[in-house]
Amino acid sequence: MTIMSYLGAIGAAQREAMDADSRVIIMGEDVEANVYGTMGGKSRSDKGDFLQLFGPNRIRNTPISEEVMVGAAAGAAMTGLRPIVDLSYSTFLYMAMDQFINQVAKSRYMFGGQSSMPVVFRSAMFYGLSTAAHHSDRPYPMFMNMPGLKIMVPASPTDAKGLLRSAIDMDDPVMSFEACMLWGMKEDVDEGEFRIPFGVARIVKEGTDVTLVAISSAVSQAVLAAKTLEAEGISVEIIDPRTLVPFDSDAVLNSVARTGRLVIADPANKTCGAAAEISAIVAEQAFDCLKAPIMRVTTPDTHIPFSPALEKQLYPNALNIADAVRKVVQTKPRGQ
Amino acid sequence: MTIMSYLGAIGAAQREAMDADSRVIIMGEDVEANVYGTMGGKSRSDKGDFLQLFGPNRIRNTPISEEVMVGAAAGAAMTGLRPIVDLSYSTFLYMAMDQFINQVAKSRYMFGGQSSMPVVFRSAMFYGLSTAAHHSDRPYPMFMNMPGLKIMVPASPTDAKGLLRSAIDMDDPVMSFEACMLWGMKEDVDEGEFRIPFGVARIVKEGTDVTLVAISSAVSQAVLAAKTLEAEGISVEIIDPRTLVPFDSDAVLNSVARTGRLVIADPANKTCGAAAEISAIVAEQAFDCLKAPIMRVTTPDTHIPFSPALEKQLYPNALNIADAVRKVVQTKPRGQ
Amino acid sequence: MTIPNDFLLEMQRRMLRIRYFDERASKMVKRGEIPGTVHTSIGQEAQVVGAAMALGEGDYMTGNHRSHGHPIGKGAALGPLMAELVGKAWGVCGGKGGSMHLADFKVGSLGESGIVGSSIPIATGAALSSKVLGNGKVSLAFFGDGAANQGCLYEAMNISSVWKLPIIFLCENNQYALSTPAHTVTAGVLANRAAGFDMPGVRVEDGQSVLTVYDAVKTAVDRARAGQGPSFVEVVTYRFNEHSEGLRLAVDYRDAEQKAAWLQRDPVKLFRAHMLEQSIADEATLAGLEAEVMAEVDASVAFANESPFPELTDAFKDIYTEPLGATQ
Amino acid sequence: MTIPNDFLLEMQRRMLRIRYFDERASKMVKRGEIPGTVHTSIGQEAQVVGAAMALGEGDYMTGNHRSHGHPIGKGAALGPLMAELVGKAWGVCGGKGGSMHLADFKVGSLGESGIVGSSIPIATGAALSSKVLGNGKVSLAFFGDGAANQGCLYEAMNISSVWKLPIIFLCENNQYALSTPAHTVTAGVLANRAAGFDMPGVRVEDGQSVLTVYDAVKTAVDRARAGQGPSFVEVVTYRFNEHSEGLRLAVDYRDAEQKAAWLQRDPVKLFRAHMLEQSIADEATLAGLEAEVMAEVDASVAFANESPFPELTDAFKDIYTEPLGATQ
Ligand SMILES: Cc1ncc(C[n+]2csc(CCOP(=O)(O)OP(=O)(O)O)c2C)c(N)n1
Ligand SMILES: Cc1ncc(C[n+]2csc(CCOP(=O)(O)OP(=O)(O)O)c2C)c(N)n1
Ligand SMILES: [Mg+2]
Ligand SMILES: [Mg+2]
Repeated sequence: MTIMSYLGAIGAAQREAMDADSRVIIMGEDVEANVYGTMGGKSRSDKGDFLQLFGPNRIRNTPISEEVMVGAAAGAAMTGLRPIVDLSYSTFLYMAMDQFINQVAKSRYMFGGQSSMPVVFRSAMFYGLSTAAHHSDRPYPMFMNMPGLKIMVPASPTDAKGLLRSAIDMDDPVMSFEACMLWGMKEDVDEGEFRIPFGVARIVKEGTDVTLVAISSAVSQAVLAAKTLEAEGISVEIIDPRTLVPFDSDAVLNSVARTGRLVIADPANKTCGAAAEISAIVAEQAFDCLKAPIMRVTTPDTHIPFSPALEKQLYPNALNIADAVRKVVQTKPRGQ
Repeated sequence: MTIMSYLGAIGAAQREAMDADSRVIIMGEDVEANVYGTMGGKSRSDKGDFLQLFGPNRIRNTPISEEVMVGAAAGAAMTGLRPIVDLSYSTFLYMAMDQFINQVAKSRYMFGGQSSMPVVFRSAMFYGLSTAAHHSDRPYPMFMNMPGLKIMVPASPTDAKGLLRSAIDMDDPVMSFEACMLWGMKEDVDEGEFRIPFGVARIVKEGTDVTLVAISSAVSQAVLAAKTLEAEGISVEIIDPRTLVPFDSDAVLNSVARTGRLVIADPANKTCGAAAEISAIVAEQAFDCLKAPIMRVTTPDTHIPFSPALEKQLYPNALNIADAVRKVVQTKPRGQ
Repeated sequence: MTIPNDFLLEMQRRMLRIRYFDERASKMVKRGEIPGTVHTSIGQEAQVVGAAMALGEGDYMTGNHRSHGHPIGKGAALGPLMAELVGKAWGVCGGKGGSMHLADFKVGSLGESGIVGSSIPIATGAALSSKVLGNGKVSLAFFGDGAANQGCLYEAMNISSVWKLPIIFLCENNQYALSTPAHTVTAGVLANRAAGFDMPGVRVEDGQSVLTVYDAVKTAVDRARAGQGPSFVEVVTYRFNEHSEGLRLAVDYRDAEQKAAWLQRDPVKLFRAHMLEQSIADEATLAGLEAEVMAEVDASVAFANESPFPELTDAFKDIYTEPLGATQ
Repeated sequence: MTIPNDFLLEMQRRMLRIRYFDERASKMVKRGEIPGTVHTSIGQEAQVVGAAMALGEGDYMTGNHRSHGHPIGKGAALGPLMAELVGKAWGVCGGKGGSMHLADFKVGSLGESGIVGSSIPIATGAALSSKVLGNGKVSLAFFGDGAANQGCLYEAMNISSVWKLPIIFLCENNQYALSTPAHTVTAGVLANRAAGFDMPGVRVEDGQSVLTVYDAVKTAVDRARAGQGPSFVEVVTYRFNEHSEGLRLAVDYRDAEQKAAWLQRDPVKLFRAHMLEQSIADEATLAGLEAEVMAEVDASVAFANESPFPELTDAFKDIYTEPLGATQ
């Protein structure tokens, strides 16, 4: 065990995988200079510079050409490589949307299983940092709407390392949405090889009154909210799905079966977001257990404004999460 | 009043708007030859050829360059034109995703309201016609997840004409998703100018037992299902939202307040689809009225296969809609 | 370069396969035996085969909606292709792809694309893996004059040139994109765009001559295999049929005279005449070849008819390599 | 062409505005007075002003993340720009855009873009409306050497050439895209790519001379206004600061000697010397100009400080032109 930051854990998982399998390569803009610090910690020397460790054949600076970058990674994955593509900011993914949807997600299916697509697309969600509407999107719900992609949203250094390693070993395309807000988060992480399976949620905290599903940066906020609520005598069970595709619906359904109440904290936009899907699954499959409305705490349907005066109110935080939980606890179950 | 097809109504609305305002132009691939029949009926002569009526300055064949086509329409809309962009198939929209999201949807907001964006993006959803995964998507949920865009999904010739005319007159960007399956659908339509407001649902049929929200091609299927169900003594209220952004949640909430049951029929993919959002709205705001689980009838999370043997089972149809309604009616309300 | 006769005969065989296969497919569409539509390569056989046969067995290839010719040109078996067109389980993609999305990985066909331009980055990636793995394989992207205005082509040309990837950008300039004449939406000469991306750009004016096309593409393939990087080859040709079978447009967007002139230059007939002239093959051999291929096409239809339809549950397979777990 | 002295002085004024504004912004970022970061145009003032002033008042312009210089060069008032950088209500975008998304429609600035390459189609559309409406306005797209590898540029160049749109593609080649040297990711010479799209392509080697840039761009603007269509102008220049203020990279990706040489060629100093030499202005005039501009920048900061922050509810305004109705 060693103290690792979220960012360091991402670097460690990539280094581990590149050591283990020479077919793994990294491509992206400015990866040689490790501008975003995702390849061996913030400094080049720290834990070894990937360019020096693995050479220019496997660490490739690309032109600013997201569309061909994504498509080329897919074509390479279909022909023997296992690329990791660093797309830096999640808001840049749209530039390659056709390749993600029409090639990466669909090829294996359209070709009747002739191809597999072992490729990982990493990007960071830079919300909450005054970068405004062109750098702050949290677009994973759009990709959830398209089958063929697997989606991870790690909320801790341990999950970041374990999920990313699983992703790189996987034969299906994975999109990793990393929350920039969490880059500095530190915890004890196993330095050795370990993998966290996709589709298995993490019960962050057990509780009896309300099930609180929290995604990405909302997890730590949910934990803070739960502390406040405990003091008020409200026992919250916090579930971090860790991957959205596959999604561990059983974990949520089982929890709701016990608590009868559900709040979902999701940093994505509200309409057709991940929270909407989780709400719909429960309303469909666990209706009889529900004692209260299902509440969503999300980013409202707005773009991200530059001014910190405007931005900070927008995301799920300990306060608005706690308020939502109080609401569902106060509602009397029907028939009482 | 005159008999008009869905396709003819689309043509009529465009002709009407081009007659009314010289700033309205049409651009797209093969629009001069009216390949998709959306400009004056299936034949060039029928109701007048747009190229002959409006000339090459206003009817513009573009290269196959969706990204610049969409961005150029946005730039033109910001500087005095009111473009209609014909993108033919909805599955091609991804090619221009960056322009849709980062420019069309965000510009007005980022620039503090300095610009308005009077532009309409038309595309047809060709599902159910054996065109396979590269031509059959129903991607409106992805766009619902991004504020700044308005979204219309007409299910009848009358709505197609009235909504499209409103869209062209509107100062915000509108995406029109037209169901190819409905192109041939005919009904009496007012030949004169009329506009149908966005955000106002259509009560297709009143009923007392179940609220059935149906979208696009699912509307006519819902009507068929309702007939069968009436015979079984189940009274279904059918609501066609007509626009998804803005969405007439009041119409749905009021109906559910009376029926206590909700089924949503949506041709989009299931996960994070429009049905998920509608379910979440009701589970959040009308929970106390609900007597049964909220059921979604959608296209399952799969790509669209070519073989008719595989494809026909996938979409909401009279049978699977009726089954879902029966399920929610059979569920006993809690406490009985 | 001197090409052995059996190779020349194989060229004619593959052109005939495309011709007969597409003629049959066209009939079947009109009879409703093939769902949806098909885009034939009739008239473009020389351009397709000249390029495909300049590649080695193990080399990679991607294509577009005008899709049957590419895998056939690369040597794919006809039965599974025809079964795919009718949506049967024995189809090369199990009936899930259909006419626009054929792929036959056995012959290096990584997939046709219904999205114009979208398969160009895929071919680029295949070239990247050849480069990284050093396995000497070359990649070729077939696309049309219409696709040549998609931005991803230029991103692909730039990155291929910078990384010296073994790839050929093969532009099938049949002078129209659906109803749109290329010159009305295309600035300048496509082949001339290559220079700006620091790669050779060749324009083959006589795309109806399989040997001319072969020579131009072979030069590019040799260059790529030698590690000298990408090339752009534009081949001028003409499609004899409508954009897609069954499509009827109110306007005649193609000049009648020009059309008549091009129909005279039937690549299959031209090469047949050439082989007789050069006594590469005699009448009997060629007639025999034609009969053989016709029989092959008949057999492919029989194979397609024999095939069962896929199971309903097949619609939910091959989305991922493993069951999706928790979400299922 | 002979340019009147007051126009030359205005050029220097705008270069000074950019220089002083960006120097101040840099300080303010480091002091935490500006949230996030900024990308300065320090060292590129000649390239920005030479291009922007070749445009007329009513002409259109789009830009990128290196964003302050463009509207300043086009004549925007500094106060609302500075207020925007600090996220205040009096900001030119009401505090919603910030440094990377400045826009000042009053001077034809249709918006900078944080997405590299993404504003090029917007400028193309502005040129399209000029063409359709026949209002004689010209459009110019500023973008970097890095953006020049985005596919949408080539889609835009092609359609502009085919439609003869009045647009200038202005490539600010400062030789690096963040940490990436242009020559390592760019095939050939950017200006040479124009020929393939049937438009003039000019490479201005001395991007530090405001007059040289002005002449090249003016020629393109005149051509566009005369209805002869688009041009591509590549200007070679150098950014004096790091990619963005506060960014610290472990590697020094820029050659020290080359850097030292470029720092010698300060466009503001060069043009000052030129004006003295040519006795276009005397020392007093120039000193006075510098003092004036410095005062303007001070005033812009005062204006920004004075401005209130936006209301919380402003976050939900300007998404649409009207309340969203049913969904609200
Ligand atoms: C991205 C995209 N845009 C538009 C279409 C519709 N479409 C299909 S084929 C075609 C014409 C293609 O022309 P070209 O590339 O020259 O190929 P050809 O059909 O001439 O062989 C068009 C516009 C599409 N399939 N994909
Ligand atoms: C689509 C997209 N990809 C990547 C980035 C990240 N990024 C911001 S600026 C930049 C470098 C841009 O280089 P260039 O176009 O030469 O402009 P310069 O900064 O040199 O002025 C990059 C890669 C982005 N903002 N948008
Ligand atoms: Mg063509
Ligand atoms: Mg640069």
